[in-house]
Amino acid sequence: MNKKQKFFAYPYVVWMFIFIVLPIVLVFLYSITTKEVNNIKTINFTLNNYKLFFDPLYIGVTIRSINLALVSTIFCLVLGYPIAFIISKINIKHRNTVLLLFILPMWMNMLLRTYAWMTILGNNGIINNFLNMLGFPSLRLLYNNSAIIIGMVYNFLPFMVLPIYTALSKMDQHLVEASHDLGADNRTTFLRVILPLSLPGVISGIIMVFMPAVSSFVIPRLLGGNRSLYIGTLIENLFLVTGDWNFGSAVAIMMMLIILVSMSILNRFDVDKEGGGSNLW
Amino acid sequence: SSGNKDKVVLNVLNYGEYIDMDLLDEFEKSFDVKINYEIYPTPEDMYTKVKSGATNFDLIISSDYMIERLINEGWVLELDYDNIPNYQYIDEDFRKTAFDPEGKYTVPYFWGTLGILYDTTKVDGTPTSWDLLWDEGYAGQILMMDSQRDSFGAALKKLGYSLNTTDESELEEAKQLLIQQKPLVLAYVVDEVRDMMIGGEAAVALLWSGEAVAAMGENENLAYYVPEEGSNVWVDAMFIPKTSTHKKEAEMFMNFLTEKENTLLNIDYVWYSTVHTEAINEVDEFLFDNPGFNPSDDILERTEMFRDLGDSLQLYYRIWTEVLAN
Amino acid sequence: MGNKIIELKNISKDYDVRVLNKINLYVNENEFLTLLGPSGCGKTTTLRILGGFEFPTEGDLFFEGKNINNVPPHKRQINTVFQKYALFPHLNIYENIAFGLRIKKTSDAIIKEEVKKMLKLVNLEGFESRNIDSLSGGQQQRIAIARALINKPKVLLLDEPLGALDLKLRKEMQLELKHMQREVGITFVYVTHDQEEALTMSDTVVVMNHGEIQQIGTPVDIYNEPENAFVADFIGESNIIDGVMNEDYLVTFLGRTFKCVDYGFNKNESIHVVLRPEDIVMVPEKEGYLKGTVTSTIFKGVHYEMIVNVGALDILVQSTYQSPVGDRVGLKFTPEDIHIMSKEA
Amino acid sequence: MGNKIIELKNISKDYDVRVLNKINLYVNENEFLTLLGPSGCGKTTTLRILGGFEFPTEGDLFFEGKNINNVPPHKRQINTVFQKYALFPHLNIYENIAFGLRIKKTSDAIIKEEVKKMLKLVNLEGFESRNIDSLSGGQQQRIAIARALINKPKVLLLDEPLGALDLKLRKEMQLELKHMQREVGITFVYVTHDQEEALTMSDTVVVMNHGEIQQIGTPVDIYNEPENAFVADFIGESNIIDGVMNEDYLVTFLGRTFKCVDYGFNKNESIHVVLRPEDIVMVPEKEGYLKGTVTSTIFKGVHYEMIVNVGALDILVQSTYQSPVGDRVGLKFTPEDIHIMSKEA
Amino acid sequence: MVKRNLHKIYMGLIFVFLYAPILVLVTYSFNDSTSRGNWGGFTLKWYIDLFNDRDIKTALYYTVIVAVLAATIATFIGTISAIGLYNFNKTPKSIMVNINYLPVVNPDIVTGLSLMILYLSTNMRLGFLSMLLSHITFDIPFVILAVMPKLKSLNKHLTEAALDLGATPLYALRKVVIPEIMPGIITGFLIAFTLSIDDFVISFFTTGSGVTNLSIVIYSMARRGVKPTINALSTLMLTAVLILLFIINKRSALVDGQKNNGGNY
Ligand SMILES: Nc1ncnc2c1ncn2[C@@H]1O[C@H](COP(=O)(O)OP(=O)(O)OP(=O)(O)O)[C@@H](O)[C@H]1O
Ligand SMILES: Nc1ncnc2c1ncn2[C@@H]1O[C@H](COP(=O)(O)OP(=O)(O)OP(=O)(O)O)[C@@H](O)[C@H]1O
Ligand SMILES: [Mg+2]
Ligand SMILES: [Mg+2]
Repeated sequence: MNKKQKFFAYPYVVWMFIFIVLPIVLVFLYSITTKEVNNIKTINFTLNNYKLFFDPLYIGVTIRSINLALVSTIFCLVLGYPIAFIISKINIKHRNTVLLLFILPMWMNMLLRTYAWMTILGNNGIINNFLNMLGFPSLRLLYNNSAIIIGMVYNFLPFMVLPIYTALSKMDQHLVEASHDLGADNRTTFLRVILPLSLPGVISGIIMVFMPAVSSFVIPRLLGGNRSLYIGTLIENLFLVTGDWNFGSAVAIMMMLIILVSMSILNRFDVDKEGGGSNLW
Repeated sequence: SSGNKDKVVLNVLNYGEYIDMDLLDEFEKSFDVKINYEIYPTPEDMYTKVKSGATNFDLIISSDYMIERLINEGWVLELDYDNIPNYQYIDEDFRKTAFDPEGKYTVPYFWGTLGILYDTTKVDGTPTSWDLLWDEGYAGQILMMDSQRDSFGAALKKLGYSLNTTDESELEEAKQLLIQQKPLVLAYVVDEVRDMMIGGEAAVALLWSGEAVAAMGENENLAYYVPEEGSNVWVDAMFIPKTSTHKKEAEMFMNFLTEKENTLLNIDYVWYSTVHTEAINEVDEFLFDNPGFNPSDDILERTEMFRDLGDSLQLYYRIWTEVLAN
Repeated sequence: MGNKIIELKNISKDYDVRVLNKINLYVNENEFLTLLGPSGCGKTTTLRILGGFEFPTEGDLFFEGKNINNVPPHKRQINTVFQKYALFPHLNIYENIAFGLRIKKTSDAIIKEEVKKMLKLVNLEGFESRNIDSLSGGQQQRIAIARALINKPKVLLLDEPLGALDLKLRKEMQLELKHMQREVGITFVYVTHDQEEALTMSDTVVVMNHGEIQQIGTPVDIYNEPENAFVADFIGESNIIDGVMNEDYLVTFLGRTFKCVDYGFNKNESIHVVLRPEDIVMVPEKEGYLKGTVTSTIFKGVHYEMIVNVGALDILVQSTYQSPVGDRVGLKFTPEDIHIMSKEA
Repeated sequence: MGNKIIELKNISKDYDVRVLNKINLYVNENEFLTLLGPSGCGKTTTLRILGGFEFPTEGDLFFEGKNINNVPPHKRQINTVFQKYALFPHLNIYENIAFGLRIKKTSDAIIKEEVKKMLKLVNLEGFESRNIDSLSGGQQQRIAIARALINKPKVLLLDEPLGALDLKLRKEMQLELKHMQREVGITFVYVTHDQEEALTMSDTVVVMNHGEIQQIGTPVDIYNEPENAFVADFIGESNIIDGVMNEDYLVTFLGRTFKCVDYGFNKNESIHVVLRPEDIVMVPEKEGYLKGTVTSTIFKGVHYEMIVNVGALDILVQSTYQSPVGDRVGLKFTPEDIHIMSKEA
Repeated sequence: MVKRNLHKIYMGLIFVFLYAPILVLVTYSFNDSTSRGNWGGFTLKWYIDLFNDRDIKTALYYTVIVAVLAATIATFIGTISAIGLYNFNKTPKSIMVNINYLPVVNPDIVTGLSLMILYLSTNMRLGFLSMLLSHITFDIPFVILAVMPKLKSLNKHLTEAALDLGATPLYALRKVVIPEIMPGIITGFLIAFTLSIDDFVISFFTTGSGVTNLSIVIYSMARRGVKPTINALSTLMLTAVLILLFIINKRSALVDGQKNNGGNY
C-alpha cells in the first residue's frame, strides 16, 4: 500500500487528541485534585482519591464487578462461539441476513429491552405464569445475579459473536482440510487449528464483552434490583448523585487501568501480534 | 412550524412525563413564543446540567432540596409576582416553604408525600407504621427505593429522628437498620415500583404518593398510607435560573400553568397532589377521596420537608454506599 | 507393486457442470501414479475425492477393497500435499511438520528427530523456528511435503507439489521424492501438468482431459503408443498429420506413400500420423522425403527447435544443428518413426 | 533492438538481510530479457523495483534515460503480471481486464472489443462474466496477462506468468508471448526459474543467484559459455568435474589428460570442467575414455537419462538408447565438448 | 444430519432468547393499560397517541438524524483513518490503535461528562452539533476496529496491480481497496449506527437547546413509568427495519442475478 496514505489518518490523529486524549486528561486531572479543576488558581493536588479507592469497601465493589463481568464474558463465549461457528457455515447467500437478524434487537432501546426482561422474569412474569400453568411453583428469577447475567449476556452477546464470526469466516478452508488430512478428527481440528486461528476474534470478543459488562450500571440496577453495588453504579452515583467528580474520576481511571491491563495480557495470546486488539470484526 | 427568527425562545427543563405536552403547544400558540423543552431523569441530573451552563434555561421545574441548593448558591432569580396573577390560587401552606421561606423565588407546581403502598390481598390488617417495611413476614416482597434520602428518611423516622439529621450516631443507627432490612428487600428500585405493585410482584413498597395514586387507579387492591411516625412531604416548584434571558416570558408561562383549567389538565396527566386551591375542588371523586392525592391535615402535620444538607450530604452518600455494598 | 490399494469405479462429479465423468482407475500398492492433463481437466478434483474432501456425485471409491465413500478424511490413511500449501499460519515450521505426530501423541524426542529428518529431506535444515510467512513459495511447498510425509501414510496425494520450484531444485526433488517413495514403500498419487515430470517419475501415467481419462499406461506406452491425438499432442510435442492407411504397413500422407510398421486398420481408413520432432532428420533438400522452408528456429539449449513449412503444414523438427530461417531443407524419417492412430480412439 | 529503455545502476536492496547486491543491468528497447535463477535469489524483488513497488536501498533506476527512483507505479509506463495473479476478486473477468482502459476512460465499445481480443489471445473466450474464484490457477494467470497487455505498456514485467500452466499451454503461450512482444514492440522483462523457458524466449538472459548477477548474455552464450560453475550447473544439467589445466589446450581430470579447445589459463591452474550430458556418447566399455557402471536410467520421452558411476563421480548421460542398470559402459566426448571454467569467475 | 439439526435447534433457541423481549415489547404496545404489569386488552390507542406526542416525535427525529449522520461521517472518517493508520510504522501505529481504543474502554458516563467539560471549556453551545460530534467521536473507533482487520487480510498486491495498471492511488483506493474492505465498512457502519441509536448517557450530557433523543426521553419517563407509546414506536421501527431488510435482500438477489446473466454488455 502507498506510504502517502499515511496522511489519511492525520486529521483523525488531531481529532483523537481533542476528543479522546484531552477529555481523559481532564478526567485524570479531576482524579488527582480536590474539587473543581476549572479554576487554575484554586487547584490542589492530592492522591487521596486513589487512597480512598483502596478502601476495602471499594475494593470489594471492584472485585465483585470483575467477577460478575468475567462470568458474563464466559457465558457469552460459551454461547457465542458456536453461534459464530454455525453462522460461518451458513450458505453465503443467507449469512448476512442471519447476521443482521442477530444485530437487529440491538436497535431497540436497551432500557426497553431490559424492562421486557423484567416482564419475562418477574414473580408474576411470563415464565412464572407458564410454570404455574403447568402446576409448578414460581421461581425467583428476577433481582439476583443470574438475572444480571442473563441481561448482560443478552445485551453483549453480539459483541462476542461478531468478531469470532469474522475470524472464522476469513479462515482458509484448506487449512481445515489439511488438518483432517493429517489425521485430526473434528475435535482435534477444532482445538488445534480452528480455535487457534480464531483466537484473535475470541480475544476481541472477550474484550468487547468484558468492558461494557464491568462498567454497566443499568443492568445491575434493573435486573439486579440494585441489591449490591457494582463499579459502574458507583461511578454513576459519584458523578451524578454525589457530585464527587474527583473520586469518581479516580474510580474511572482505575477501571480504565484494570481494563487496559487485562487487554494487554489477553493480547499476548493474539497470534497476529498487532497489539491494541486491532482484530475486532 | 414557523421559521420566524425573532420569536422568543423559552428554554424549559422539567422531569420527563411531568406535564401535559398539549399545554406547551397551546402556550406557544397563544403567546407566540417557541418553547425548547428538555427533560431530565433525576434532580441530580438537573443540577449537573444546569450548573454546566450548557443551555441558558429560562424556567426549571424541580424538587425542594435541589431548588434550595441552587437558591443558596445564588443561581435563582427573584420572581416578579405581578406577572403571575394566578399565584393567588396557590395554597397559602405552600407559598412559604422551607426552601423558599420568604416566597420570593418559586411558584409551587405539585406536591406529595412519601409513604407505603401495600397490597391488601397480601398484607393483613391495616398497618400504620414504618415497621411494615421491616416485617420479616414479607421477606422478599418488600420494595425499597434506590434513593438515599428517601430510604434513610424511612429509617430515620422509624427511629424517631429528623429526616435532615446530620448527627453521625443517628445516621449510624439508621444505617444498621437498613442493613438489617436488606435480606428482606426484593429490590432497590425507583422507576418500576408502580408497575410492580400493579402487577402484584411485591407486597409492600416505599413510594411517593403520586405514584401510589396512579397504581391504585390501576389496581384496586392497593392501599397507601403515610406512617404515623412521620414522613417526608415534598414540593416541586417552578423557578427561573440566573441564566434566563426571557424572564418575563418565563413568568407568563408560570402564570399560564397556574390557571385553573390548565392545572386540571395537568392533574389529569400527572396525578400528583395539587397546590391549586380552586382546582382541588374540581378533580374527580377517586382523587379527592384518595389519601395519597388529598391527604388529611393531620398527616401533613407529621411530615417534614427535605432540606439541602450542604456538605453533610457526603455523609449520607458514604453510608448509603455502605448499605448497598454490604 | 502389489494389490490394488485404491480403486475408483465410475466416479463422476458435478458442480454446475460435470467436471469428472465416469472415472475408472485403480492404483496398485507402492505404485507411483501420475494424473496428467491440462489445466482445469479435473486433476485436483480427482485428488480431492481420494482425500475425502469432495464426495463423488456418482460412483464408488475403494481403499484396500473397502468402500470408503463415506469415510472422513482423517480416517483415511491418505495424506495430501495441497496445491496451495495450506500451511498453518499460527504454527512455526517445526510445529507445522510435527502436526501429524502431535495428534498421534508421539513423544517430543521422536518428534524432534523426525522433524529434523524431514527438514533435511526437503533441504531446509535450521528453519525450525521460522515463520510460515517468511518463506518463499518454493520453501512453503517443501514444508508442505515434509508435513505430509512425516505421517508415513499408505498413500500420499501430491497436487503439483513442485510447481513453484525452479527446474534445478524440481529435478532434485523429483529424484528425492521418487527415491523416498521406493524407500518407504508409499503409494504416490501425483498430479502434474508437466509432461516430462510425469514421464520421469511415474510407474503409471493417467492422461486426463475434460474430466475424462484419455489413456492409462506406463510412461513408455504413453509416449510411444499414444491412443489418440490428444495424448500424442499433449505428451511431448508432436506433428499430427491427417493420412490414409492404404493397407497394412502402408500409409499415405502429405501426398506421398510411406512404409510403416502399423497394421490392423481398415483399408483406406482415415488416420492420424504422428511424427515426433526428434525423430525427424534434417537433410539437404533433395534427399528429403518432404521438402520445405525453415520459418523459425529457437535455441533450446540441448537442441534447436525449428519449424519447417512443407506447404500445407508446419512441421516441428529438433536438431542439434541449426538451420537458419529461410533455408530450404529436406526431412527424412524411418518407418519405425511413423506412428499411426485411429481417429476414433 | 534499440536504445536502453531501462537501466539499473548499482541497485541494492536490504530487508533484514541484503537480498539484492549491486545489480547493474540495462534493458534495450524491444528486448526480451529474462531474469533466471533459483527460488529466493531476488528475481521478484528486482521486478518489484522496476515496477515501483519497492524502493532500492541503494542505486539508481533509469527509464528512457530519466531517473525514476521516485516515480510512483501508476506513472510508469510499465505494467506487471504478478506472481500470485492479484486479480480483483470483486470484479468479474471482463471488468478485471477492462480495468486499465476504464481508468483511461476508454469508450465502452472499444473496451468491449479489446477485452474480447485479449480473451481470445489467452484462450478464454466466453469467460467474460465469470467470477475470479471459479477459475483454476492457470486460468487466473492468463487473465492476469490479458489485464496487463490490454494497456499496451512500453515495458511489460512478467513474474513467472506461465508457472501455473501445463507444459503444452505453456509452450503455446511462450510462442504467443514472444510473438506478441515482437508484434507490438513491447519490451519484456521476464522472470522464470525454468531454464528452458528462459533459453526459448529470451534475447538476453540474466542469471542470478543470492541477489547477485552471475552472467548476462544471449541464450547461446549462457548455455555454451557459462562463466562459472553455478551458471553451468543451473543452465541445463551439467557434469561439473574438478580438473587441472596443464597448459593451453590440455586438461587433466578424473586421472586422465584430454585435449581441449580452451586456453589462456595459468599453468596447472585448478579449473572446473563442464561436460553436458547430451554431448557424452555411450560406447562399449573398452572404447570409452571413462569407464563406469549405469546406476540409474530414467525415461524422459525424448531420451533416456542415465547416471554412470565412474568411481569417484556420478556422470549424467543422455541418450536415445537405454542401457540397463548394472551395465558396464564407456563414455566418449570430443575436445569441443569439454568446457573449461576458471574457479574464480 | 443429526448435527445439522442440532445446529438448527441451537440457533432457534438463541433467536428465541434474542427475540423474546422484543416480542414482549411488541405485545405490550397493544396493551390497553399503562402498566407493564397487567394485560388490559387489545388496543391501538398508543399508536394513535404516538402521532400526537410532541416529545417523542422530536426525539425520534433527532435520534434518527444523529444516528444516520454520525454513523455516516464516522464511517467515512474511520475508513480513511484506518487506511492511514494501517500504513503507519509499527510503534506509532500501535500507539494510535491503543488511543483509539480508549473510548471503547471508558465508561460512557466518563466519556459523556468529560466531553461536556471539553465543550464547556471551549465555550461551545451544547445542542445538536455537540451531540453529533460526541456521537461521531465514540463511533469512529468502532469503525476503525471493524475496517482494520479487513485491510490486514487484503492482498497487498491488489493495490499494486491497480497502480500498475495506471490507477492513481486515490482511484485504486476507490475502485479496489474500498470494494475489497466493504464488508468491514458495512459492519463498522452498522455498529456505529446501533451504538448511536441506543446511546443515552453521552447524548444526555452533550446535548442542549431542546435537542433530545429517544433514549433521553425513555430514561426521563422511567420515573413515571414508561408510556406504551414508546413500545408502539419501537414496534413501528422494528417493522420498518424488517421491511427495509426484506427489500435489500430482494434487491441484492436481483443484482446477483444480473451479474450472472449479463456480463456480455
Ligand atoms: N468448487 C467448485 N465449484 C465449481 N467448479 C469447480 C469447483 N472446483 C473446481 N471446479 C471446476 O472444475 C474443473 C476442474 O477443476 P480442477 O481444479 O480439478 O482442475 P485441475 O485439473 O486441477 O486444474 P489446474 O491444473 O489448473 O489445477 C474446472 O473447470 C474448475 O473450474
Ligand atoms: N518483504 C520482505 N521482507 C523480508 N524478506 C523478503 C521480503 N520479500 C522478499 N524477501 C526475501 O528476499 C529474498 C528474495 O526474494 P524474491 O521474492 O525476490 O525471490 P524470487 O527469486 O522471486 O523467488 P521465487 O522464485 O521463489 O519467487 C528471499 O530470501 C525472500 O525471503
Ligand atoms: Mg489443480
Ligand atoms: Mg518470485
